[in-house]
Amino acid sequence: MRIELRDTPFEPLAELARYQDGLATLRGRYGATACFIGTMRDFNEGEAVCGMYLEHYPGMTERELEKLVAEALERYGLLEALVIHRVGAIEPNQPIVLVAVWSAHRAAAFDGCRQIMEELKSRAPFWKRETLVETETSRWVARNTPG
Amino acid sequence: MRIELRDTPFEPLAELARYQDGLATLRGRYGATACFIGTMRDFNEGEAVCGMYLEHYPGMTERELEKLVAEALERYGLLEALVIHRVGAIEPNQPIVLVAVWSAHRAAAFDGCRQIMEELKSRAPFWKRETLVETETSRWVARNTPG
Amino acid sequence: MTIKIKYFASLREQLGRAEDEYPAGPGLTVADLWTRLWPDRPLPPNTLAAVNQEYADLGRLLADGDEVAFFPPVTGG
Amino acid sequence: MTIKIKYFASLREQLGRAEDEYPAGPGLTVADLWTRLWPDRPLPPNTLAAVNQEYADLGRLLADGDEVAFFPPVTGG
Repeated sequence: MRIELRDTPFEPLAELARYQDGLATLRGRYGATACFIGTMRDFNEGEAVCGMYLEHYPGMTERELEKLVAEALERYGLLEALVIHRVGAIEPNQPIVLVAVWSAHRAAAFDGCRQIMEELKSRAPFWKRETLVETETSRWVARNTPG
Repeated sequence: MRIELRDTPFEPLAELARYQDGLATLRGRYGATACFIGTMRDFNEGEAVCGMYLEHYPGMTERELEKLVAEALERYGLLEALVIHRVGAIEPNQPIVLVAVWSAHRAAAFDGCRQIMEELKSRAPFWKRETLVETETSRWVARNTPG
Repeated sequence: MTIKIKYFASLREQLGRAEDEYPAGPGLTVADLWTRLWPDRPLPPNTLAAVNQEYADLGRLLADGDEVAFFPPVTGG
Repeated sequence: MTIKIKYFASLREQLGRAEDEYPAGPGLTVADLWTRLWPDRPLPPNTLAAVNQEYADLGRLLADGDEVAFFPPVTGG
């Protein structure tokens, strides 16, 4: 498994392709790949948003991600997992997070990918501060909505 | 939405990237992309498999896919969907199906992507015939397992 | 003035043919059509039917020009 | 012989500081630590705590060298 934090924009599909190319020993063993990409929208809670800053807790964020991905691998018997998450300044339409998992069968892939996203949303120490278009002020996002 | 059948190998991540590049009017509106890629394994029901042939019902297969994707778009309020499915001769480790959906929020994306796959598995007229390594004979896959 | 019939996958192989034609007639259902075509062969369990490329019950009444298909459970994806 | 404290996000801004230090002592819990550092400020509701980069209860006993963090609900992904 690989967990990465990035402080500059990344291309989820290119990352995914590159990572999968490296999974030579799994060729022919995985029948299912599920992935999720979270992208910054230009609106939130009814207001236009023009920018975001993602704060994190260096050290703990990586540890928590590693734990929650390992839990999903174990629970669903996944073969592999990749998580990339942005930190720092983000603009609308830029990717925030990529989660991808590989497994023999589809149910495990769907369940595992979703569990990683839900656990990431509820446990991984990231905090979003978004800048509103109208007032040019920024506000902390209060909490994640349940999935 | 786009539904495609392909009789030659395709690259799901490149297709996905290309399709998403064309979604200019959705930029900033989607916060969630969920995708699933089904890949041919080199084993099934405990036996080594070296090849597969995917038969379909030209006309009905496309119609059924269009219906089931439209149902998911409607039910979950998805913004867009892309489905590509192979037909013809397939080798282990080659992609069989790509499903990708775009939505504002993650729950709809996860649910919609999964519903499309489950409906496709249970309704879309495709039939797999796989060739076994040991006996060099081929057999029809009897039925899809529930997801 | 005919109905066109298609068979797919393992059913096509068991029957040894991919297509048939049969004269349309009043009151003919999908089940009737099978029995007329294959009087010595009960419809295999789990066989699915479609009329004009949409899933149909075996009791569905057929009309001139309909395309009927019989096939085993689907295994795509 | 100290405990290192970190604050994040909106809590960091409300407090006007990102880090603190406090002398370790016997029987000191995470909740005690907050009260000693901020006697006039009750811990904001929903505040989360971590000790040595793992989530911890407020009743968790602290030891010399521990790193304690206080932060609001997380909003990543």
